[in-house]
Amino acid sequence: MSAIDLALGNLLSPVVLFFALGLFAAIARSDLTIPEAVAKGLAIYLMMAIGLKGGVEVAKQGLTAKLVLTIGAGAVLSFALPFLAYAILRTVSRLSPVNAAAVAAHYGSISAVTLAVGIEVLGRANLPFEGYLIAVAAVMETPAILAALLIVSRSTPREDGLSGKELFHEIALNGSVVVLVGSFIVGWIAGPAGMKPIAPLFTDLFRGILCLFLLDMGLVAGRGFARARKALSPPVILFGIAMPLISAAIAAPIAALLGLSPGGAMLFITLAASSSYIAVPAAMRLALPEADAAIYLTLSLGVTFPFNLAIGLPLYLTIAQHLAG
Amino acid sequence: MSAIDLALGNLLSPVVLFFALGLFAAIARSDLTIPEAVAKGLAIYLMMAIGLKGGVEVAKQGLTAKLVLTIGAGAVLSFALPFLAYAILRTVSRLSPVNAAAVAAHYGSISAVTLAVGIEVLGRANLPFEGYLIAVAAVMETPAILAALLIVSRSTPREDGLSGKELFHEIALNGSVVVLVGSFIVGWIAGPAGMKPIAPLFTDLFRGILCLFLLDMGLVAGRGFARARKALSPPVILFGIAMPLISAAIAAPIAALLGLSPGGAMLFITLAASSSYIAVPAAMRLALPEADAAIYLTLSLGVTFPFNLAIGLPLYLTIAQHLAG
Amino acid sequence: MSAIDLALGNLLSPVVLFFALGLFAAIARSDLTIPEAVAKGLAIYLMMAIGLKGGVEVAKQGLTAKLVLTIGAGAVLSFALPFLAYAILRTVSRLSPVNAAAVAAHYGSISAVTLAVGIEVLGRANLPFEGYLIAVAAVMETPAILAALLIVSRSTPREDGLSGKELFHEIALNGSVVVLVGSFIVGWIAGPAGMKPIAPLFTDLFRGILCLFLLDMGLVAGRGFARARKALSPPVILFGIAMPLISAAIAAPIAALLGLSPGGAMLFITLAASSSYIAVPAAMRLALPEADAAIYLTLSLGVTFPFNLAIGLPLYLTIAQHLAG
Amino acid sequence: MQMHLKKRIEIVLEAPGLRRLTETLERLNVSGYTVLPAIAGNGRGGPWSEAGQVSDAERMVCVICIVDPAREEEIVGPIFNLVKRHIGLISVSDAQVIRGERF
Amino acid sequence: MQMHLKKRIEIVLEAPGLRRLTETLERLNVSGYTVLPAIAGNGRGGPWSEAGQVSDAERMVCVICIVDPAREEEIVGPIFNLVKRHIGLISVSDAQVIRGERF
Amino acid sequence: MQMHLKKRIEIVLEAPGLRRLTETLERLNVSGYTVLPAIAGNGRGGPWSEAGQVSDAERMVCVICIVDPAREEEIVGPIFNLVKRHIGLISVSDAQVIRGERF
Ligand SMILES: Nc1ncnc2c1ncn2[C@@H]1O[C@H](COP(=O)(O)O)[C@@H](O)[C@H]1O
Ligand SMILES: Nc1ncnc2c1ncn2[C@@H]1O[C@H](COP(=O)(O)O)[C@@H](O)[C@H]1O
Ligand SMILES: Nc1ncnc2c1ncn2[C@@H]1O[C@H](COP(=O)(O)O)[C@@H](O)[C@H]1O
Ligand code: NA
Ligand code: NA
Ligand code: NA
Repeated sequence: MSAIDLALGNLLSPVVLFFALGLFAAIARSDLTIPEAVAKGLAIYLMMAIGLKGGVEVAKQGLTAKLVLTIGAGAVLSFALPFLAYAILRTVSRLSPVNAAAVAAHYGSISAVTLAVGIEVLGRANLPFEGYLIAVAAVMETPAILAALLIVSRSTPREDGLSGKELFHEIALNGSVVVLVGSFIVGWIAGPAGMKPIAPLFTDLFRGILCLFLLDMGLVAGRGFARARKALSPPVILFGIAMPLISAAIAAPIAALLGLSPGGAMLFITLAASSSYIAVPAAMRLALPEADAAIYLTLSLGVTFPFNLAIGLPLYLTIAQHLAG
Repeated sequence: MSAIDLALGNLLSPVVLFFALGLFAAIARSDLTIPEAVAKGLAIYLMMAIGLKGGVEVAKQGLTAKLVLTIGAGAVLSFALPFLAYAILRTVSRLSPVNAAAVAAHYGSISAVTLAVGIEVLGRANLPFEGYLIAVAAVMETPAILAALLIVSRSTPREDGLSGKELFHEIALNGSVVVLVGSFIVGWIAGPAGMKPIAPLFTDLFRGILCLFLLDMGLVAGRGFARARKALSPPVILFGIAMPLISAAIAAPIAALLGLSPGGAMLFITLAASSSYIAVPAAMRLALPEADAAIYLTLSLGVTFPFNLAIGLPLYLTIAQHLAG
Repeated sequence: MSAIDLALGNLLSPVVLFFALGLFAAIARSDLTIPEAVAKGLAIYLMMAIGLKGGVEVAKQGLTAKLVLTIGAGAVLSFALPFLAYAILRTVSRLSPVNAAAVAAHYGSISAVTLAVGIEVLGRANLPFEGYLIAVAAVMETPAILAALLIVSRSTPREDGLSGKELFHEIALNGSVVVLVGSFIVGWIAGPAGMKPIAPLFTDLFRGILCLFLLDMGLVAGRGFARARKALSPPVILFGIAMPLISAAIAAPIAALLGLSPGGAMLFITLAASSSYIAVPAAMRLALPEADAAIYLTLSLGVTFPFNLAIGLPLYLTIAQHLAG
Repeated sequence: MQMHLKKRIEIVLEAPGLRRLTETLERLNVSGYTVLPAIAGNGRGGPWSEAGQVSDAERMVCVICIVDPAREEEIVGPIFNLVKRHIGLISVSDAQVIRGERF
Repeated sequence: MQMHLKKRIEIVLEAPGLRRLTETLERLNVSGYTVLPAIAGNGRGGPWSEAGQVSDAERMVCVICIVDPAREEEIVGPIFNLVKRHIGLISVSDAQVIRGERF
Repeated sequence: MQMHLKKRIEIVLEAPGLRRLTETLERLNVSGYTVLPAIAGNGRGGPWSEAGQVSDAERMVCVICIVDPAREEEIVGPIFNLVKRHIGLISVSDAQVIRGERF
């Protein structure tokens, strides 16, 4: 497949089209909504399905040094990227230190949904990947949050009575991290044989449910956008498009160094380039409540996510194929 | 299959039996309930599945003059039937003009769930149908609402400050219309190849989820019935059974003229004979808030829907087979 | 399979592992939650799937004397076990009469989820079972509640104005009983042919959805445990482990007398040994509101359910295989 | 705009008892009520949360009921009798409404 | 702690009318509001319950809105005009808040 | 029926801060509270709605807490300190309860 075929096939896949439908409905102010309980249920399903898939792959392939190295590389990236993102934001935009740090945390962390669509893209292209990249994803969720706290603590002294330990507990045991890591372990223990009877739910339905979920994300992104337009200045919006490209440019050579397969390299780049939308926003409300949620949520879900969906993913796949080719 | 076999097979299908179970549970005042969020999620799933199915069929068959004509015929029917329904109601019942107009709107519009069960009946009888009937369904949702407004505006002057444009926006972008039309377009663009990976969710599970949904509809219909008995006089109840038959009698020759296949003709008649239960009630709360919701909801969901389910659908299929035979 | 292989295979099955994950998340105070609406939707799905399965089996095998005898035996057991449980509790623990009676009702009744996992265990072991055991399960739900009321009425006079008839109505038409019995009848009428088109939802997804549901049960059990530790004295906790074994010891010879197959005997023992967690708690809030919900819920869901899951089920299967072997 | 003084009764009650409460209200000819869901709480019975619950046994609802001050006593009494066996809480406050004749 | 007397407006309204209500509130420059879901109720129109409903036609919401007493009249009037065509109920009570300048 | 005057504290707070609030209430030995979900709202931070949200970051809850008037000051102070960093709102009103000794 050429890069353009790939991009077009991606844009015309039901998953992306349903996101567009949601976006349209929200911007046209339709009263279409997906109930919160259903959206949360779908998100838990997606985390379980991704986690299981990764765990089963690791059960097949076994523990290797490459696995440990890749996880380590992911953790370092997640911790380092927010410093870069913060520096860029403070240079090009007028965001306050706290707002800039909160945004930066989202870009160091990862988006499980972008990962899910990435897996779907690989499925369509018939490319396998190293299962432990799911573990890498789980590990990359939180270091970015710590980095943001570190950044802020250097500029603003903390005043509330909350101990760092308590905060760390709230962040590390965030529900989405627990489900992802937990399902990964379940998949690892159960292995391919244990996975078989539950595959009709967690494998066969995966892409269909992704459509439903992306319809919802389109709705939420569209609504957020309508509302936060004022909060987002052009430099900030530009950042939401440039930052994933910068992260991808940093992650690509690392993926090559690690010797990942094309599929694995594509997911590694995708993780670096994606920005959180479930775990980090909730953590920021606790850790940096002064930061403006409208800014980071809209930027992450309304700018970077659609960019990755439409342009990023096929691009990262093309890069990964060149790296490994 | 003889007509009686057909009717019996229909009555004993799990879909109808689960509706009966819900009806029984509600009338017996069981505390069984399906959470609102789940019911709404199931409804969105059904709209997506129907829309995708129709779009994929059109992708297979291409745009034809018959398609355009059938859509046009559907729109005209949806706009004309409320005038007839209104005249009948005002003659035989004591409903006020506003209540009669609100009821009439429901009978010009369509029921996506009746359509879904109709598709299921065709599936059981192994009959194909023209995919664009889904588009016809989408187009038939709203003209009936405009007809009802026209009817009322002739008798009662509007007094609130709402512009017609604002109202039209609220009605045309009703969530169920957006999902149905949107999924139709997604199915059309994605085509059979794009549909394949999401078929396990949207095709294979369709009938099972219909069972769950009809259990819920039985519960809601039964509860409404217990409560609105007083509101429904015998002539009104009779109208709820006669009107679908009248609409079917009008739609059948049109279907023959259009040259639809037996399956397509059956769905066209079903659309005419079905009455709305999701889109129109919500629109009536906005457009004619003075009308009594207990009357139109119970009539549509508690009288006409079960009638169509048990007797109407096999009848319409028999008619359609004779028309085309 | 040896008994130990069986136990290990059970412990490492995804169903049990997800329960453990939920338990861990709750005890570690993660904010992971499954929305109430989703949990209730999953529970209704499970009841429908179990009921349909049972009904279809009976449709295949027809009505037999053994069926009637087994249902009768189940009803008697459900009514008798609470008296035994009450006597034990009053002897070994310091629970008040009302609390002891409320707990006792749970142990006479059955747990549909334990039954579902039991069916899953049989599926993994490729063992068939008599479909009417689902009907036995439905019949065993309520006699235990009546027994508890009888026990209490002997010690405490009722003072509220509620008629026994009203109470009986609320209990007998409990939603979970209605769905289970209703789906059983639907399955029976529809038969294997009617089941086929809905099997992708109700058969293929069964085990996967059980995983989701058990994740939720682990969360709820873990939270209850954290909270009700104080309410549960060591003798009460011990009762939660001993009582299922006692019930199993009573049920096993009855299963042998009835001439049930190994699979059927295993489920019969499981029903006796399981304790209610959906129907009876709600009934107790109505019938014995003075009883402390924290005690009976935590004991049933936090002690007996995990015990049955991890140790009970493989044990009951081993017993059943020896009985029939 | 002419406002009328009424009493706003707020009842927090465990969900399984709701039907009995609403039947009591109807028997008392109370003109209307509204039920709000509660998602978590704490009391002498310890904390609870609806999250993931399948049974309604531990869930609470919050019933709001606006009544005429003249009828307060006659309504609160029977409600209290019903609620006292269940887990629950009744509070009463003042509220002004517009269409006073309705209550 | 210095508290300021405000008015707490509570509106029970059928869900399809919510958007019109919030647009009215925004037009009136009301500083904020909170919407709570209602799950069941009863009134002259008979009992209703959200259970299993797919359409919002019969659902209610409860909107809470804390406003300055000086603005009560000017806000309650337009809300009443809107609500009176819909199914709904408005009640007003006193409440104390801390950051009084916000309302 | 003997009624006792209490204070009804109503706190609208963003959902991620709920655990901290309830821990504060428990530390203050508040006898009980009830949490209601909010589904939409508007404030200085702009409008929000729970519809379709996966993250709790923008959701609100409404906590109701009935306390003895004597303890009002001592309870509202710490709550305010906690809420002021978060998005939130505290209001206090009078309410009568029956079993007064419980609060
Ligand atoms: N002081 C209070 N303020 C608000 N809600 C309360 C209060 N006390 C109890 N509740 C609610 O009533 C329920 C039952 O209380 P209790 O009977 O004390 O366990 C609690 O779980 C809370 O939801
Ligand atoms: N007295 C009342 N107290 C509380 N809520 C009420 C009252 N009257 C009506 N409602 C609510 O307002 C809705 C519409 O009332 P109505 O217009 O009288 O049918 C009802 O379904 C209730 O949810
Ligand atoms: N005046 C008000 N009345 C009722 N609720 C309010 C009011 N102001 C704010 N809120 C609620 O508190 C949330 C946060 O307010 P704010 O901090 O002003 O953005 C809003 O989204 C509303 O849900
Ligand atoms: Na990233
Ligand atoms: Na029609
Ligand atoms: Na039992």
